[in-house]
Amino acid sequence: MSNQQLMKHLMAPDSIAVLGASNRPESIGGRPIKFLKDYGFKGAVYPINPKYETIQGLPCYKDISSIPQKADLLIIITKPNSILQAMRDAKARKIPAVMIITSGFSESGDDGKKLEEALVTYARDNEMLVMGPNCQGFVNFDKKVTATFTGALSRGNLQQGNICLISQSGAMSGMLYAMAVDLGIGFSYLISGGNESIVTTSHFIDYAVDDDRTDAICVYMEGIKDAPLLKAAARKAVEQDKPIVAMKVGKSEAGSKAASSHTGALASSDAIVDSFMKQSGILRVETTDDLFDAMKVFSNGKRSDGNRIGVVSISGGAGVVMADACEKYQMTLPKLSGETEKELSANIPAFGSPHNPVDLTAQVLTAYEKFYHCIETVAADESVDAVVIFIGLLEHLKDNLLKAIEDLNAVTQKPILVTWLAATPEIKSWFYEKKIPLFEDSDRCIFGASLLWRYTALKREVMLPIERT
Amino acid sequence: MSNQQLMKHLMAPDSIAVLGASNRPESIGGRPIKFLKDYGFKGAVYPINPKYETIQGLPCYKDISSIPQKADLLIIITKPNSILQAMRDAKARKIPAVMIITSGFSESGDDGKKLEEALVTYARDNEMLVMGPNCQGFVNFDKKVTATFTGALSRGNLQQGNICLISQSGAMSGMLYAMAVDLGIGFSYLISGGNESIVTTSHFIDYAVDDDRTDAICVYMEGIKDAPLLKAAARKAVEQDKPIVAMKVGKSEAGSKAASSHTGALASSDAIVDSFMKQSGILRVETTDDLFDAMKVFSNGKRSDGNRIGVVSISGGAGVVMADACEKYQMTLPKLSGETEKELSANIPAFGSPHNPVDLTAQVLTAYEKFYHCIETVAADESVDAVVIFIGLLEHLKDNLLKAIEDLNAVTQKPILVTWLAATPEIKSWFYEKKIPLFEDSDRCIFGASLLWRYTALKREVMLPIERT
Amino acid sequence: MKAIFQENIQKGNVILPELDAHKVCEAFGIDCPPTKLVTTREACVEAGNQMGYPVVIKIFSKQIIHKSDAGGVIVGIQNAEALSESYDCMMQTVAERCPDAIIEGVVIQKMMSKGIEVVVGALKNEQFGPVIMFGMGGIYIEVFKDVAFRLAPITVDEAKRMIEETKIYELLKGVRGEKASDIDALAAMLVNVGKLIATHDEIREIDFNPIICYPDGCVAVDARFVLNTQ
Amino acid sequence: MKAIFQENIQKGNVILPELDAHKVCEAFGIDCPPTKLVTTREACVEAGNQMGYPVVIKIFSKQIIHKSDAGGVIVGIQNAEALSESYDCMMQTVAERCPDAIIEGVVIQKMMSKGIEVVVGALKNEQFGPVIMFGMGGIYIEVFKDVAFRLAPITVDEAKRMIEETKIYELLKGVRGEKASDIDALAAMLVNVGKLIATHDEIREIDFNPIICYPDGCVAVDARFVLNTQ
Ligand SMILES: CC(C)(COP(=O)(O)OP(=O)(O)OC[C@H]1O[C@@H](n2cnc3c(N)ncnc32)[C@H](O)[C@@H]1OP(=O)(O)O)[C@@H](O)C(=O)NCCC(=O)NCCS
Ligand SMILES: CC(C)(COP(=O)(O)OP(=O)(O)OC[C@H]1O[C@@H](n2cnc3c(N)ncnc32)[C@H](O)[C@@H]1OP(=O)(O)O)[C@@H](O)C(=O)NCCC(=O)NCCS
Ligand SMILES: [Ca+2]
Ligand SMILES: [Ca+2]
Repeated sequence: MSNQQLMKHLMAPDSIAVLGASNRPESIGGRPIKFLKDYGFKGAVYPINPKYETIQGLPCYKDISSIPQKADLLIIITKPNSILQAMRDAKARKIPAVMIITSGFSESGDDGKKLEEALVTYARDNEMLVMGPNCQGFVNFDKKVTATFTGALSRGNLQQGNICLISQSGAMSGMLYAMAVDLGIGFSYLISGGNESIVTTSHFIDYAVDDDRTDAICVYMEGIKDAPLLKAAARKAVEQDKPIVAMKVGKSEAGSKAASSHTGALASSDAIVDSFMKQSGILRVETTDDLFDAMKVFSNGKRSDGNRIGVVSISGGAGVVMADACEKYQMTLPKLSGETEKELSANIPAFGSPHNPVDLTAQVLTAYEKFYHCIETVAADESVDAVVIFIGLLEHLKDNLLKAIEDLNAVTQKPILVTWLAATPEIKSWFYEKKIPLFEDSDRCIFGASLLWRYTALKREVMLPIERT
Repeated sequence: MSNQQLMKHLMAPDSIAVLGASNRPESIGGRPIKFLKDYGFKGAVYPINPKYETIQGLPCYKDISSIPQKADLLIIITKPNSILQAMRDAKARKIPAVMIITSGFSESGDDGKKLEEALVTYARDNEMLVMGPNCQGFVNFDKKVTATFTGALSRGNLQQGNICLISQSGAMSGMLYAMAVDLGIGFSYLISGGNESIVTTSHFIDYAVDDDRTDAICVYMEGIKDAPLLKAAARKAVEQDKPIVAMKVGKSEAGSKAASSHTGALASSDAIVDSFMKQSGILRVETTDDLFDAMKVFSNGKRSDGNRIGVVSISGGAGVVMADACEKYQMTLPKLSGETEKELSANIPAFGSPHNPVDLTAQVLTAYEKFYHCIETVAADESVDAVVIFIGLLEHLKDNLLKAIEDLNAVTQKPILVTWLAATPEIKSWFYEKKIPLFEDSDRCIFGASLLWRYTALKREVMLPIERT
Repeated sequence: MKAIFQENIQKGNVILPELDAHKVCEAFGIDCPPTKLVTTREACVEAGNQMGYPVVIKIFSKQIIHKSDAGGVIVGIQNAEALSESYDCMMQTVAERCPDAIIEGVVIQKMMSKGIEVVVGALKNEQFGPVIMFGMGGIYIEVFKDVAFRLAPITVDEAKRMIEETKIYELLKGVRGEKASDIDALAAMLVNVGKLIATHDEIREIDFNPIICYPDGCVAVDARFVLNTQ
Repeated sequence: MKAIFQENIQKGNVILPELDAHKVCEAFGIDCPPTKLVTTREACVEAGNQMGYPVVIKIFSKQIIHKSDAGGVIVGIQNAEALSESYDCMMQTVAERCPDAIIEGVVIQKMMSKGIEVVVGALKNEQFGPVIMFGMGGIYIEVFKDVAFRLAPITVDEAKRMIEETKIYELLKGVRGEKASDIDALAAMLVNVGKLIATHDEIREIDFNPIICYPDGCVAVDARFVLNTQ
């Protein structure tokens, strides 16, 4: 069986058994059952717990051997010392994939480490796929597989989309998901693999690259366990034009003190991971805000061909801020062509400006045609790789403005990014739905545009034929 | 009359005349009247317009000489060529302060420049205070003086508080205000002075420093018109411990090309403004997000004595992110004292950590007493200057958590900053109300803490006795 | 002091000549390498013996712009004997190559040993008045922009903060067990340059590039004053 | 190639001796200053004439650790005559100061002129394997951390991107009308260092500090190989 097929048992199971399932829907053992029911998982769910006849309305089984049919995935939520026996029972029942939520393994002292080693040995010997232990679990949004106990799902929404979010920190995974949901981002998978004793983040990334519903992969990364596999997966991602964006934490960790050379003293492990990412085609970002911005721009399939931004603004003041941000993020505000400026001049009052950053003045915004014509003219200029539109307040003009932005987005290949200061919830929802990246700070908007360009540049570098060596 | 008393006519008028008032409440001439009525300005309002008998229900006057009583402030919203006559009429009517919204002056060509010069000469000769021209106006939140046409006030809220927000860009002023309102920030004044032909941003800052309702002054700055006055006002602000925070744009503007020395080539005007701010005790920030963070931390009167942060987190993962952020913003995570660590150890499960950043584990959060005891222990440690609490999701535990945070905030002098990822609207509102700074990104939270410390450091530097020269 | 500037402005000099610049520095407590104008071989050797070796000698003549091409610069002179020979040799070569030049003498200057190079500058800004700059030395400054500015005059505390604001400060503190540079002396120099620019309308810009910092003092090797000539 | 490393590891050498380091560099297309071990005055002068002046000579003896103290280093030798004298002088001084040392010869090396100094390094990382580094030279590197890393081996394109990632690149491109450095040569050197570290388990770390960059090539003035001796 190929890795991808094997991984399907884990990541897209048709039937799920839950060992240590609980009748209390708010407990760790109760939540996966609750979520599977609430969000409408279509396959079979087999709660296993000797204490109950039924669990949350489902028939409950006293042990793994008693479940009526083969399960693709066994979720384990019982004490650490019960795990090995559970693995044996799973093996006997021909369950190919196991996910262990339980903590108390290599993350907690020597005994735990031994237990994890025994677990790994057993799984390797018996060719069983193991996710965890000590993991938060995952969600497959299309199949409504909610194999997780994250509190983020208690909020009552499963926001489907094209981003696969992987977090090496269990706690962060739910929080990032919940925040992204508020920003209108939708997901294909939400994954947190815990100790990664067998299945690592590299495996998840590799799986997501091949997943049809995933268009971009965002990772909260603490460390890399399987560099060669990750490198191969990243290469494949580049070829398929699926951005992998990693927020790698631990920048501040000191380099090796025992270095016997200059180079050694400067080569912190973070610097080396950084090079690895660069050479693999993984886009690195620094903060959670950065990661959300990446989700925004890569939810939309458009790509940028260069770093030249055409800014169209409703206010002259915003132009300076944009220029500052461009310098900060190594983007440029190119001079527009003579024809473009002429065309704009004909449509903008004298106290506006037809030079990039273009100042339309509030006057131009009252009519759809004029506004559309101006932004379309800038987007059509050959010296522009991406268009940034700056608006603030003006909710009373939103019908015109939104229609023009939507129409332009449909006719141009170039990315359109919008900064709308103090946008109302209604305006925000509109942008979320249309997958047009919306920002509430011009600095962040230019940063978002810079991610698009950095990705294109990175992709080109990684794709360069090897012969040039 | 002192400058401050004069400024009171402008900034805290008891009666307001509006020349060019309009019956259309959504027009530039109609909005100030509408806002004054809607938000409940207690003083007299005199709309002036020969076209109407009444305006928006108020008796309307045909010219300035006809208003029944002396007005403190005349707002002018009529064509540029009518301004000089209006000034003469105002003078005749003994109106001490005039605010001119009209554009078409020095910002737009030579004719406008001449008009503005004539205006300034007349005002100077006749000792009249002029705000504008080409200005958005201002709001005095306590007196409900809404001398502005900003669309931000059309949203139906006047959020009073202790921040004076001044924006040299008219458009930005309303947008910043509206965004800050959504972040729970309240204001004493919102000011945008347009061309600053007579009353400059320096005057407004000077006025706000002396204003009892203002605890911090935040400025969106494009350039400085009256450096000596600003320097003096800033000095006074430092002495009164009122932070002035400026987002000065134009960082990317190139230095003078014609420089005949090395120094000249490197000394961009931005670099020089930067030194001016440093030496005056004005805290400079870069982005609008930075400015909002400043409003958050300075709405709360607490000050930081140093750069050492004690972090208490519900998750180990967040600690690394905090460490990264501390390095970025020149803050530190000090080692806690032996007693503190011992006390924490006694209250935290073994898989947590009593070392800074402290990892409480989710377990500790379920009981008010335990959680309170832990955060109180960290806050009491002498090596800690500010406490950062990291939480995510967990809205079901909010009653315990919020009560503990509130209680700690009441007993400690040290600033408490909270990062709560994916906080619900209800939780956010709670923090807004308590004026405890809340962040949705740990990086921003550490940045907020760094602002507190940078302000203290700046203050100390500016206050140093001059004798040490 | 004023006289030096006025005189040069009257002569139409945009740049203050080296010896005048040294006089200004001396009056403001800014150390320069020991420098002397001599007119005889004997005086030259005596000056060399007094300031200590190695020394540099440079021809002093208004007519000679490109001193090196004329054979008018000799560096790295290690002792009195070599100095004496170098003096004669220079006089001869210069006379051959520039027979029409009026030789006013020879400038002898102590060669400074290695240290950490920094830059101190000053100028007048239209809006804010006198400004001083501190930064890393050498060709790197334009790339790394490791500089700090302040409006002048400044206090010693402010000067120290200026220095601390730069990355070169790490080096001045001494890395890898090297001795720290004399930061007090450097701060004092910044204070003095601040006074100088703040009290003299005649000066438009100042570049001290480089200043060499040692554990016991710092020396302005090249002092360039741009005058307000209009 | 392997033999050089094996031999030194057997001898327990942690650092590869200079002449061996030069051999390794030569084999991998990394330019070092012309260097030769000579045992007679005549051979020394011949070598000097061949490589061109100025040159440096250094005593070559296992027993002499502190060469300078023993009078075993003379720099800045400008011509054949001075070289001949210096050779004799060194032999005499060293013999006086270290009478028991076995003198195996004298290493003569061309003195490199000024250029832009950069650093190239390499090491083995436990997790990722061979890694190379490029950065600015001199004492500044530790303060400015102006460095770029890559996992080795790398292509020429990657090497150029590494260089472009640093700020020192601005200087290499030439500022203020100065000639650009030979970035092709520098990139080729990075590629070669990458090959070297990637194909030799015997090497633990490499420091080329500094490498001097010229408009026509770049030269590794100091090549330090740390060996895997365990
Ligand atoms: C796995 C874990 C949740 C179990 O905790 P617990 O509630 O103390 O353990 P219990 O023994 O009560 O077992 C839980 C449930 O499984 C049932 N159970 C216990 N042993 C069982 C067995 N052998 N077969 C079936 N069910 C079993 C229990 O009856 C209980 O159900 P209930 O809550 O309805 O009574 C806990 O050990 C743990 O690891 N917690 C941390 C999880 C975590 O944070 N993971 C990493 C996230 S990033
Ligand atoms: C001031 C300004 C708004 C006037 O614009 P306008 O509407 O074209 O001018 P109008 O001549 O119609 O005058 C406006 C109102 O004043 C009235 N008016 C005109 N002249 C008047 C006079 N001498 N006395 C009293 N009222 C007068 C008009 O009747 C009109 O009222 P209405 O709208 O109810 O009919 C316009 O010139 C302007 O400057 N706009 C830009 C403002 C701006 O952006 N400021 C800077 C913000 S940062
Ligand atoms: Ca797809
Ligand atoms: Ca107050």
